[in-house]
Amino acid sequence: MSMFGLGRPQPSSAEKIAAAEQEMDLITDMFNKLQQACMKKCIPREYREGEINKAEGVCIDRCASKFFDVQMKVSELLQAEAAAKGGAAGGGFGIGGM
Amino acid sequence: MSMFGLGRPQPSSAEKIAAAEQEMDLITDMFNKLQQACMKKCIPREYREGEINKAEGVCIDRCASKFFDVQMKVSELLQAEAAAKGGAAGGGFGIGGM
Amino acid sequence: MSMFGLGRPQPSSAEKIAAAEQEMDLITDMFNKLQQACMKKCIPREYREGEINKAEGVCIDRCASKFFDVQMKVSELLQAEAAAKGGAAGGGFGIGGM
Amino acid sequence: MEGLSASEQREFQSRMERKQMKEFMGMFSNLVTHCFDSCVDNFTTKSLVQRETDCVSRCVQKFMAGSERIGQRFQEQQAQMMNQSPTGR
Amino acid sequence: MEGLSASEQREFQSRMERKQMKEFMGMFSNLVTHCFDSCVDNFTTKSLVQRETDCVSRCVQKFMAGSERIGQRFQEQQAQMMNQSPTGR
Amino acid sequence: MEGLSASEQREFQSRMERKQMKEFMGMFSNLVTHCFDSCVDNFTTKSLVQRETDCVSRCVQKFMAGSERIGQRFQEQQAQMMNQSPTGR
Repeated sequence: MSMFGLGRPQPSSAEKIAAAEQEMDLITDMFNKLQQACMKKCIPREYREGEINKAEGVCIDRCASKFFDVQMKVSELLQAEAAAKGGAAGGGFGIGGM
Repeated sequence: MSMFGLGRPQPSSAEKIAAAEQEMDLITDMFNKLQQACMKKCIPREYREGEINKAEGVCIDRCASKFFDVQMKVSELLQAEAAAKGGAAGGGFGIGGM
Repeated sequence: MSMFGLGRPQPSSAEKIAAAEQEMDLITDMFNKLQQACMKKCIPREYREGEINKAEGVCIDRCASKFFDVQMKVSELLQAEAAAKGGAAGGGFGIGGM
Repeated sequence: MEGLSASEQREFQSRMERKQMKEFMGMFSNLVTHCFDSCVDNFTTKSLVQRETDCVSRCVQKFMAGSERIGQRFQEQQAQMMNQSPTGR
Repeated sequence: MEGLSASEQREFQSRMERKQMKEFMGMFSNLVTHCFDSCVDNFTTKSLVQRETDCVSRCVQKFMAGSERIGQRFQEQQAQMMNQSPTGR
Repeated sequence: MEGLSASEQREFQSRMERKQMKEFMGMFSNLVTHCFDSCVDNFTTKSLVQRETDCVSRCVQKFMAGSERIGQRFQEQQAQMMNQSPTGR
């Protein structure tokens, strides 16, 4: 938003803090979603023991890796769509490469 | 919430902005809920093709219409309940007819 | 978060309001979660009648009681874990005994 | 709460009002979603049929009744918890 | 909205922009979660296999198409509701 | 982050602390809900029976262990992503 920074020469303190906060929020949200998704896929809900066994651990590692892949793929597709639609706006999502 | 506006002669800037913001939030929330509900009802999760086919499109249109009906019905029932309970407070929900 | 109050002699107004607000938020959130959980466990989704029948009512009462037990148990376990890890930080969750 | 000055109390109060409105909105949209999801499954018509409308009415009625009952239990628990707590909260 | 002064409008606008960004973020994370949940179920490999990648692409495409269609219906409803309301809202 | 002045950093820090508390609250209530939902299904008694209490303990333990493991993977991904990004973020 406010592409190229035109019209607003300097972001105010409040704006910079809000931007940094939003970046944190996205990261937190993504972590929560990843956790929910992979607990659901990898941990059976019977809770017969409290430890993560080997198979569950491996499942979590791969699940996290695939979740990350999906994140990248979705980001790519949305950026391609934005580029196709908005022209110059491609890449405008740009939060840490997402 | 300050029925009849007594006690607070003029809403402050902050209050007016907060009210406008809240109205936006409700609309956004309702759109998100509608979308989730109708995607769930109308779009099978197998994703064998990327397009919305004719049957899915018709389902979405009717689903959105019925979701809207439910919204109206629930709003009506809550207002009737509030009127029965609180007397004068009936209609106090009053955000854009909801 | 600022254990023992050292370093910050007096919390500011904004901080005190934020703390009181956060306590309210937690209570509201817990109520919502309790409600969702117990409606799901006790109320069948067919809606053949509008009243809560006797069995449903008893189920709700016991469900609320057990939900509360789980809350206490989880709180206990997290505090024990925090105490084991962080030493002095045990009990730092401390919102109304949770 | 006890540690707040009068003006802090006022600010807190006004925030709580906004929050209550927000809570009400959230409850409303959850109720709509839940009753829609439970009662509507037929998309051969554009408007609700009688059976669906009746189901929505009962759903709302039951939700409100359940909500009230759960609210009572919740308040009893809150009161009990405050009495147990060593600091009197 | 009509009752806001120019400076209030500006403040409101700037909040709306932040909110839009937040909305976009929320949509993004829901989309990732939904398509992951729908398309990925095999954890014998560390990276997505072709079948999963293709499923994610179709999932995103279909979500966007569905979202657009639902958005159209929603706007029609909003417009209709404002015309019906006695105060013209 | 790098563009913030010292006082902006302080304000940001204090917000982050509140946010962390909020996050912790959210985690707590999700954990309660999840373990309740997974472990409690019998409403012939008013208090948890031993089997349910044990299940809740294992549920919490497993959730924390899973959470830690997922956290490690997540941090590795974040680090990797920052190295890949052309602007070094």
